[in-house]
Amino acid sequence: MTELKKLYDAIVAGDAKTSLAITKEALAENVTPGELVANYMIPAMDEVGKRFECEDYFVPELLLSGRAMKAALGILRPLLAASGAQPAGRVIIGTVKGDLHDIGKNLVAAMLEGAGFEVTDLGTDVSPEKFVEAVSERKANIVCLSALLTVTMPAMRTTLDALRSAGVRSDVKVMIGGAPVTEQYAREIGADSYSENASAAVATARRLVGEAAHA
Amino acid sequence: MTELKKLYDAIVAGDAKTSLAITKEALAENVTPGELVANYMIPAMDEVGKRFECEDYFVPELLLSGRAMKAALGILRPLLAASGAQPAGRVIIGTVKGDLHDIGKNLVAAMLEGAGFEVTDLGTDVSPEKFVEAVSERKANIVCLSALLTVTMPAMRTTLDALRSAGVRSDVKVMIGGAPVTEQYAREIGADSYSENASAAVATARRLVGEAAHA
Amino acid sequence: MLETPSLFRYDSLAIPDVNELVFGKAPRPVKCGFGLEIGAGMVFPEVNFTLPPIGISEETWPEILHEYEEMATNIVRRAVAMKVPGVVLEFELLPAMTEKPEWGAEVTTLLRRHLAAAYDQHKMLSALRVTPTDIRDQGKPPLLREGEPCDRLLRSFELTIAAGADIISVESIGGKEVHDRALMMGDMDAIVFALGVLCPADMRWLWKRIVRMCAQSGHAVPGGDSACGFANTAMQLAHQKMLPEVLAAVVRAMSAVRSLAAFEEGAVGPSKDCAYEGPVIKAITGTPISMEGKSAACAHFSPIGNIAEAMCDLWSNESVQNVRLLSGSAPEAFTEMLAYDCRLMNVASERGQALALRDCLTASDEWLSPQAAVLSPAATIAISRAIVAEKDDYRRTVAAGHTAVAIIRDGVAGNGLALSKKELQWLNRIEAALDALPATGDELEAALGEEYHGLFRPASYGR
Amino acid sequence: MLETPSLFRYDSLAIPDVNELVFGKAPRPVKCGFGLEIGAGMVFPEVNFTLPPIGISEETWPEILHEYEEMATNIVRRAVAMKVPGVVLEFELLPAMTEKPEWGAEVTTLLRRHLAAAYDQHKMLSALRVTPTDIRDQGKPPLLREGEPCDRLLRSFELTIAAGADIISVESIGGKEVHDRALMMGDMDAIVFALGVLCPADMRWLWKRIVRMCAQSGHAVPGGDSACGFANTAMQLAHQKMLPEVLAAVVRAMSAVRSLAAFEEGAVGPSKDCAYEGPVIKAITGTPISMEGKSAACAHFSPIGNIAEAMCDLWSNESVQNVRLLSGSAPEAFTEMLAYDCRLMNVASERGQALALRDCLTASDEWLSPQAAVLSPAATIAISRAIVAEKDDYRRTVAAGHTAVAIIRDGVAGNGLALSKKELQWLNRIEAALDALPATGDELEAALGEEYHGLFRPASYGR
Ligand code: B12
Ligand code: B12
Ligand code: SF4
Ligand code: SF4
Ligand SMILES: [Zn+2]
Ligand SMILES: [Zn+2]
Ligand SMILES: [Zn+2]
Repeated sequence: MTELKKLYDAIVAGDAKTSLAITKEALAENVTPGELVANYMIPAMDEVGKRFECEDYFVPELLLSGRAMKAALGILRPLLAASGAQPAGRVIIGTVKGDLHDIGKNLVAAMLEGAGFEVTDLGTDVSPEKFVEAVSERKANIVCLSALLTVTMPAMRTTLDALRSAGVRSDVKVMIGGAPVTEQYAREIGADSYSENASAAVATARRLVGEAAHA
Repeated sequence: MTELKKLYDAIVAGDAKTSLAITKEALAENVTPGELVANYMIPAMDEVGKRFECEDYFVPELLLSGRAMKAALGILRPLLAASGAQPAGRVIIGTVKGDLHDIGKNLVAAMLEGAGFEVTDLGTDVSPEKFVEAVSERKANIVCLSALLTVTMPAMRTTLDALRSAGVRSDVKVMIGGAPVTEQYAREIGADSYSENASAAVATARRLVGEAAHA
Repeated sequence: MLETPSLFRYDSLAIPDVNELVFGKAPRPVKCGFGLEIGAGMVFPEVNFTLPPIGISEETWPEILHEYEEMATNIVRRAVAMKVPGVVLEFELLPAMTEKPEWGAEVTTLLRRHLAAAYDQHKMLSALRVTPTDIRDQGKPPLLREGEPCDRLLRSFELTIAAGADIISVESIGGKEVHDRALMMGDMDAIVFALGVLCPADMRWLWKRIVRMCAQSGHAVPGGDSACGFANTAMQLAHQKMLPEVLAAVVRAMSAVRSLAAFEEGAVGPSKDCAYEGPVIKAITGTPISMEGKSAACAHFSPIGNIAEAMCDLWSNESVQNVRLLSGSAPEAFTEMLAYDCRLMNVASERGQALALRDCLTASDEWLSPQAAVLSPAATIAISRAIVAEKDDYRRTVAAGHTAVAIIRDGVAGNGLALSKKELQWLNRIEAALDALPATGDELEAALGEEYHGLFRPASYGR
Repeated sequence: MLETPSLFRYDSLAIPDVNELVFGKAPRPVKCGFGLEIGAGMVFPEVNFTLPPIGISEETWPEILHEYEEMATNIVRRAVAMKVPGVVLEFELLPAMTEKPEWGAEVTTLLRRHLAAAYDQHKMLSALRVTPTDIRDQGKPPLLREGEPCDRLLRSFELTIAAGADIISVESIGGKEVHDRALMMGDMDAIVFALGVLCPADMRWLWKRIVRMCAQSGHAVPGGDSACGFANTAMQLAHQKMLPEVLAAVVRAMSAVRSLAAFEEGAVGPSKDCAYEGPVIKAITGTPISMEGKSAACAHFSPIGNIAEAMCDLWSNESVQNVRLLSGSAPEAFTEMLAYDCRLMNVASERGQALALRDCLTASDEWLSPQAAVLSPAATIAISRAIVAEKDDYRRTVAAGHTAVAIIRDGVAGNGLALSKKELQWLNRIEAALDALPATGDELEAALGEEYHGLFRPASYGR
């Protein structure tokens, strides 16, 4: 047991080596992957998220923890998949057509991964067609659109239109964000939600997956 | 003939007494009311408008000219009506419900009168119903709505709705204005036009009457 | 109901020395709100904010509260981040919120809650100014001392004070029904009658009541009134080239008399931001004043952006809608801008450079517009002296007008103030009209053009 | 294509005396546009403006031109009304306008037409700065010296110069592909590699070309580049509490080296508004600089609102969308605000108070944030000296970083600069990383974490 608490600590401290080592040891001792994820890794990332919220951690610490988590997940994922466990949700994320800003989008992606989502990052300057394609390919639950330029915000609408024309709009929840984007704009173009920042995006993503499950 | 040029001068100078006196003399000399209006009074007010545009006149000069014009018109109007002449158009104007600003609206009204429109000013804080009523009563061609508060701008929309419900919307052109109002807002709520200031309002009113005539 | 005229009248200046007339410092500082002391050496931002386009109704009310929540959150966050030594928030009620005084009170409670939290969590000193809308101008002619609108206005003061307003202001409109017409006609007689006779009568009546309500509350202070509907209307009209600038400048100076009346009835400041007559109030009464200038370019343009800052104790942005800019919300952005301006003034004071900065602020606008010329510290002292030398409001108003004309003439003669031919003609016309005025307000009333008599009810002014 | 390294390197300061480092005055003023001379004693507003939310396409293009017409009309009208002694308009192309260089040129022509008319009708002195978007960062890793985006960027310079641009700038992005990742990981090694090795290599390549194009035109001047994508990104991230402020401060100081490269290749200023490394450029090269601070709160918040003004020659609002405020359009409102700030500075200069005002501006921010601390005139001189004492860009960058750390430590020790425990830990960590750096950029490259090597193409940097 003390061993496993160290997994939690390693992730919080952003120590990928230790997190990987302990995960291996634990598996060798027959601890189930599910237990590791549910009882140590997710709580660790929640703690990291909390420290970030309280301004005790900056992004570098956050990303290092994400890496420590990912390192461990790397060996757990195949086992989890074999046992039929599901990720928290499947997310497609990208910065819309014409826009190359990606720092914010990358943070959102990292936080979602930290929270156990399976994230496919399409990068920047992503055309509506590419989003449509990825949704079908990845069987995504959520599509996240980022835009930092007011002149590329309209591409969010175009992307929603493309999802509609392709007949996949009802398969996914759409969340949008980026500095110029507002709650009201989300409503206006018929997106399912808006989040102001990366931590809020995680909470919202969880809610959206829940809603989709009950829909 | 020299006499009549003095009518023009009196109006430009804002001298109501002289303008009235010369009008009376001219009528006694059998000059037709139509000639007085078309050849001296309207050109005089156009000159006043021009001086105002060039910042050579301020509002007080403008209003005094308007008074001089009105004084003359006072005796001409019954004669014109008897001869079947029409005003440039019939305008209903008012500040919308909830809004008490009226300086701008008053100016627009004054300029429209100066340009030969028959103006009914409903005042401030005018409910949609009152506008509807006045349109029917006065057989107006144009309704002018003024709003200075962003929180009363929505009352412009409500007023348009009321005109529609009452079935009189297609009988009139609607022009809106006031500091927070924009061209785009006019389009959004389905008004026929927007003008930035009082002189522009006159030009627009003339255009709207023309359009209505050809519609 | 006729009232006994109030007895107290200033007959000297609280700040007779032009070099004592400077931002941040007032002989009679005001303590209010959460530990704030205004006029005691520092200048604080006064942040103003308002709704974006939205109708006000039962239906939209929840959304409106949400807007105010958002604005308060953003403003307070920025003020804390900027480490301001103190801040005032002004809540100017919209007409519908005075029509239904409970609404105004609800928003007051909401805003006060944010300031209380910031005080608890960050020790941020602050105060909340609440300004009900003077809705008495609904009738034609308006009924000022009785009737439904008057009752609601008074009730709005009561309820917002009870809800936690720290400073009470109003932009009262008594006299405006005459002044509006007079201004548009450029009719000096009627302008003086409105500003010198009608306005002070209504001010004294109204402020007696506001002062009493504040005193009874034990916490609210009566801040002061603004000649906004008079002098700022003139300024806006001059800005739009509808009226001569010299007329706006003279109206500004004369309007100080009516605003002073509030202080003679017991107002203690901080005066209202848009009351550019503030410096005169400060010189005469020694109370701290709020001003707005370049920082209020979001609300209106003006030729007095820097000079307005020279003597302020609060520095305001007048009003900005809750719209989104690239950085964040506009109220938050203006909070930051005001905070930087205040930082500069406060550091200048600390370093003994306050007068130097005041004089640069003044000199940078002073002779570029007649409206700026009447706002300098020197002009302020001159106008203030002219006012206190007279005993009644009418004569004070005429004296202020004469002084303004003289200041403008000096500017043209010796300081490079450039006036167009048109403006100079108007200056002559204004002066001639002032010269020709009778000795008393009653005589002026009798001589007034017929068109004005129908505009106001004598009883509304106790006449 | 490898290039011969340019030979010219500054090894001393054009302004060695801190008391000569003040707003409005630069040893090498720049003449450009319609009779404007920048840095010759006066500060002018540099007005920035951009589109409200609207897609850019063939379809919307007429509407977009209409927006620019409207913005130009309003800005020029306000500048004339404010009687500014001169003004610069900056047109920052949006990416689509660089992708299609003809679009950028069309807007350039439009804006230039407005300035020409204002010069003819009102004798208003002015210049037009045009800033194409560096669109070379589309590939992963980006291709900087060839390929379609690079060609279009160069063509955009060409066409906008031909269309009448008076000043050319760009916010170039070479090195950013590494710096972005490094910044987010707080990895000093990779940050220094990006800023000290990659960035200057791209800068020198690009600016050689810009300088040549300007020279050929006979009228355009090469203004300068901005480390916006580096230092301002760090500032924004620190603002959002995502990165420590001390890191942003150190990155700021180090970023001056890459921006200086443009001037060693022939740029003459005025430097770009969002380049807060401007003061260092001014101290070293003597060219006039554009700065933005509180006046840019419409575009981004910052802890350097006043101190940024202390040494500026142009004073900018960074960027504001064409949205409606209560007074009028936002670009018009910000024109007025900038004009008032400039009036104050210019009057202070006239009255011999420039240094006093500069010092108040400085003192008001200096010790409230580490990011402000590295921006004071004294810090500027210290960082500048450290830079010119070194011979190559890598060592200059490290030296600037060390100096920034030292300035911050002094601030904490002796000037009341308050840093949280977390920030102090980061300061130690940054210093340790700087101390541990190898002697040359090549060694650093070799030692770099594997993750960074895949991010950039050595050939893009002539490596
Ligand atoms: C860094 C930056 C750049 C860098 C980009 C580096 C990169 N790899 O991304 C560079 C220098 C390259 C750049 C270029 C340009 N930029 Co830029 N840039 C910025 C800057 C300074 C910071 C943006 C940033 O990274 N912020 C930090 C991150 C963490 O915040 P964020 O992006 O807002 O993301 C957070 C939230 O918004 C949210 N979020 C973001 N995405 C999503 C998505 C979802 C689904 C959700 C739920 C949430 C969410 O969560 C994030 C974390 O909390 C901003 C200024 C600003 N105030 O934002 C300007 C800014 C965005 N840029 C601007 C401009 C104009 C440009 C250029 C056009 C400049 C030019 N003329 O050349 C080019 C355009 C390039 C292009 N084709 O896109 C303007 C945009 C104006 C506008 N709104 O239209 C801004 C606002 C600057 C300004 N004030 O004028 N820029
Ligand atoms: C004068 C004034 C007042 C006076 C009104 C006097 C009167 N009889 O009208 C008083 C002091 C009473 C007043 C009160 C209030 N006001 Co007020 N007021 C102003 C001020 C300073 C000038 C308005 C004005 O008369 N301008 C001069 C005229 C000539 O211009 P204009 O009205 O824009 O009209 C021109 C054009 O717009 C156009 N036009 C106008 N109407 C129409 C109609 C048509 C059909 C057309 C085609 C054209 C057109 O032509 C006109 C001539 O060119 C403005 C500031 C400003 N910048 O506008 C604030 C302003 C309008 N008021 C404001 C506010 C908030 C108020 C109050 C709510 C304040 C309060 N909290 O108590 C109250 C509301 C009262 C009410 N119920 O309506 C805000 C509005 C904010 C907003 N957009 O929501 C403003 C913008 C001030 C500010 N910056 O905050 N106000
Ligand atoms: S100056 Fe502007 S806002 Fe202030 S009160 Fe007057 S109109 Fe109302
Ligand atoms: S500071 Fe802001 S605007 Fe200026 S260039 Fe950077 S992001 Fe672009
Ligand atoms: Zn006011
Ligand atoms: Zn106000
Ligand atoms: Zn920029």
